[in-house]
Amino acid sequence: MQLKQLVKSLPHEPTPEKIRDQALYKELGLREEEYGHIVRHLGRLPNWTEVGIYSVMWSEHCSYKHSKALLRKFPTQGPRVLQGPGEGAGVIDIGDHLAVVFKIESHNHPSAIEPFQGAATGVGGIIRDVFSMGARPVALLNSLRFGELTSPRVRYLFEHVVAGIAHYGNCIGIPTVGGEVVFDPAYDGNPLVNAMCVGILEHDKLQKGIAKGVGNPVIYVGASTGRDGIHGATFASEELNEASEEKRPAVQVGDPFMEKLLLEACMEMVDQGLLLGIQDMGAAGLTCSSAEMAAKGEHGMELNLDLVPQREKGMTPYEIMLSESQERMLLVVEKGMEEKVKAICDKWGLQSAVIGHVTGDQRYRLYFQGELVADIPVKTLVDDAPCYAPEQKVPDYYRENETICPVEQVKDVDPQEALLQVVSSVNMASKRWVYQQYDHMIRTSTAVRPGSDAAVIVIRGTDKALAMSTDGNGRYVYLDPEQGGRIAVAEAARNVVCAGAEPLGLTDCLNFGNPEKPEVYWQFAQAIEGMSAACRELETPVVGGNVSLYNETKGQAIYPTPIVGMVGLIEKREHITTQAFKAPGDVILLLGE
Amino acid sequence: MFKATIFVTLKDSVLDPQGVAVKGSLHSLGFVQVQDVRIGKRLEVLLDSESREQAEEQVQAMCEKLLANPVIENFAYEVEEVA
Amino acid sequence: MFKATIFVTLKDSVLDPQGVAVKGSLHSLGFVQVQDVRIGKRLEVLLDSESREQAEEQVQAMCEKLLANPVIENFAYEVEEVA
Amino acid sequence: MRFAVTVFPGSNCDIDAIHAIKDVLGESVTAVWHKESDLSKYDAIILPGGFSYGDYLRTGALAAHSPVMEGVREAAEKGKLVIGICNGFQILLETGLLPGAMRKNDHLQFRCSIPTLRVENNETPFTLQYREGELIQIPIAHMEGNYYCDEVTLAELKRNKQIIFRYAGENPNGSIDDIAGICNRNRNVLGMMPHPERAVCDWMGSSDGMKLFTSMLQYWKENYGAA
Ligand SMILES: Nc1ncnc2c1ncn2[C@@H]1O[C@H](COP(=O)(O)OP(=O)(O)O)[C@@H](O)[C@H]1O
Repeated sequence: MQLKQLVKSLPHEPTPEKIRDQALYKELGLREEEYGHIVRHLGRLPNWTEVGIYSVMWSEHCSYKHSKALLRKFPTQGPRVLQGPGEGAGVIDIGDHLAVVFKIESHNHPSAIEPFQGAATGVGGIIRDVFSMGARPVALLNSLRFGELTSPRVRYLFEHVVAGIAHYGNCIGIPTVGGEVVFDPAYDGNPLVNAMCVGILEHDKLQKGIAKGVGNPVIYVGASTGRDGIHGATFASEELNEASEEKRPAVQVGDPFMEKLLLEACMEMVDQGLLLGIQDMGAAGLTCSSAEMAAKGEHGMELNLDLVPQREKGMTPYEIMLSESQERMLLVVEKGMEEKVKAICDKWGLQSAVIGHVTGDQRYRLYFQGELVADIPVKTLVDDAPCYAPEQKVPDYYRENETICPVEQVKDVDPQEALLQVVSSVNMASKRWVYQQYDHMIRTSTAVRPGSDAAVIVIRGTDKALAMSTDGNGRYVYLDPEQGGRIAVAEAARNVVCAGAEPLGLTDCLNFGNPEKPEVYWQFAQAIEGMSAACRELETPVVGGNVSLYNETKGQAIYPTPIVGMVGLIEKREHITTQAFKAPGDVILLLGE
Repeated sequence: MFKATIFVTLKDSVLDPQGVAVKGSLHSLGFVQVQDVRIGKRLEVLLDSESREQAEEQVQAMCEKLLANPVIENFAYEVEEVA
Repeated sequence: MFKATIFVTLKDSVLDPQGVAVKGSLHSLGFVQVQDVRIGKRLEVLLDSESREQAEEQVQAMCEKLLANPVIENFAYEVEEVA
Repeated sequence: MRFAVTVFPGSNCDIDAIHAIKDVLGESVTAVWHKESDLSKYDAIILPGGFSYGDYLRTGALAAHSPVMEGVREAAEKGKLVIGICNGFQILLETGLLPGAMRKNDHLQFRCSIPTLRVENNETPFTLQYREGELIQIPIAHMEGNYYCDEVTLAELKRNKQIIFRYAGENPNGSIDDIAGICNRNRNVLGMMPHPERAVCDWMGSSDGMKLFTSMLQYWKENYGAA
């Protein structure tokens, strides 16, 4: 290497040569050719911190390397779209200088390991995504998949996931107004926990995750950094196996009380117009937020890691950068505004620290104990992430199913018996056991509570209301990914329409198996085709979403399960409709074929 | 009859939001000498086991299966014979 | 530095709903020998006090003021010097 | 009538209480931060629901030591109206302004629903517009609403008619004697687990909570003249 190592390696960490020679980058989930790219980008061998940073930035979770190309197929534009995919959450205009902000995200792997905290921190993360846009979160929804309730492990997961969702949402004071739960053996070893948050934004308060203005301070706000969740982002991109048990300490603990303080403090900063950029430190923590903000702003960033509030002693740069401690935000403000930010944080009892500043040279530099420990061209972390288009193959089961005629098989079934079986199945039964654990009335704006087709939230100060629903049917998608994808979008739209709303747009969470398997990738591609077609037909753009791949246990993939979170607008409260029959003598009409 | 006293504590590396909040309150009550607070559980289980060995075995199993969450918690116990 | 280990337990006269529920779960897991479960707290407080006496006084005061609710709880503690 | 709503870190039903007083009742209301201790400007104080200090240690315990509770104590002594809702009730118990203590729900789950309550005593500033024995629907949402007191205290509560609301149907939390709300001996401090501020418009599911606030207003007008 020509360039002498200006960048320090720490004594107890593997040297750059050792990382190369022993291919240690593979432990962090990087492939050999990806490592090669890194060496080329840097013009030298990366040290341990740098490999760690690249490994999380180029993980599926942060870079969407297996899905980016396909996701471009979604229609994302529309006359009302103020912000499409790419920021913390999508934004759609609803008139009166207001907009609705929403996003859905998965926390499947953490919930499989520690269901209560995994689900709770999933809720916490999606809430941060929404308020980091400058919006006030007003509702939560979720979509859950578990194996069969006859298994004690499944019951444990189910009970603790629901309790974890309840704990976080109830404590922070955002109503959980809807969702769905499905039990099927396909999810036995791999439950799905998708959480959605909806917020309301005044147009001029819209925030972005961006760093600009050379010399502007970068401010850290919220909980201290501990060793929790290190490797979470790469972990979410791997199959669950016996070895995941080993990584158990990586699971992070949520503190909804801290997040409530963070939420209120950020809302005050937004109201006072203090922020230039704001981003949640979620998956891949400080690394992902700071690098993305710098890349988006076409600027560089210098951080002094000694200034990062730390909960544990002796943390290394690698650990500080990759920690997934919850309830933290990264801010960029105009120079001179530091005191105002601090005053708000002090009021709410939050810690805050200026940990660095924006630079003009598009490099990402980290200092630790006075030494330079990373120096990376910032764009290579974000824009140059690898992009794969894996092979696709039509699965055998799909071919076989084409020759079966299911109608024949059900011909002899007694309809009365079938009806009884259907209504008494766990999947059809009332989900009150679940939603009575969620505070669905707090904020006193819930006009339609769980139990109807879609939930409805009224918007104070207007006559308007929002309807929202999460839907998906993995079995349909498994049987026919393209049709199943259409059905998911259509079902969500129907639910929203049945509440009296016009569908505005949707957010999606694509839960699939290992994309490197051609059959899985075919399902993935087909489902996206189907969803896109339905979105175009219904004029409901996709304004944000999340991809969760590698949902497999011992090589067995879940049903391909795209979940759709749809939001619709009700112009007048008198248009709100509910599912229940209202009075004897009313006429029942059947619409459609 | 045997009485087991079981202590379930958060692993050191795991965040204890409750402890942090209680520390804050103790400070504002004037107990500024408090450096750290960690909060765990203390369970008392009364067992009708045949022998101390059996009781200990059962307590170990209960802790592993239900009483402690091995992902984030450690446990310890003492067993004594009672009337 | 002193470390206080504080135990906060429900008074005997107060029914412990958590204990009852845990007992039920233990039974259904097959631990039928379990006669009774009571759940309390174990707090570890690290104090930068001048002396053991001072530390003990402070811990006593904390328990009375905040850490235990005298309507339903009792408390006990041990203080030891640590490095 | 001048209302104050206390705000602790972690309070989250404060905006709902403010909304009910300002937009539905049409009275003046101020949010008071937990660090203020002078509440002399107000006629009635609402301690709202939520998770003050995350409900850590014991629900309401950490908030009970806030400076604002000095002001609440003073107001209560002066005969002003104090109402603690849900977490507010728990805080009143922890400060000793009301007797007893709160435990986790007997089923150990958070419970959000709209139970039926029976108004047990309508001779209080908070209930004078209800009929005695009236059945009303007021939402609950809590993890720890399992009210407890010893037998002596319970006998006293009964003797003094301090039990104001009981759950009329299923008891959703295991509280002793189906208690949903109690007041102090002077009848000017009320604590209740159900949320009257969530039942002030029909579209919310019930408007039965409204009479609690209009009762307060009527009481204040009758006893202290102008509103
Ligand atoms: N996980 C959940 N969280 C919140 N509400 C839920 C959940 N699961 C189901 N519900 C609520 O229960 C009701 C019925 O759900 P579901 O059986 O999935 O209905 P549908 O088939 O009409 O979508 C809906 O109102 C839904 O919002």
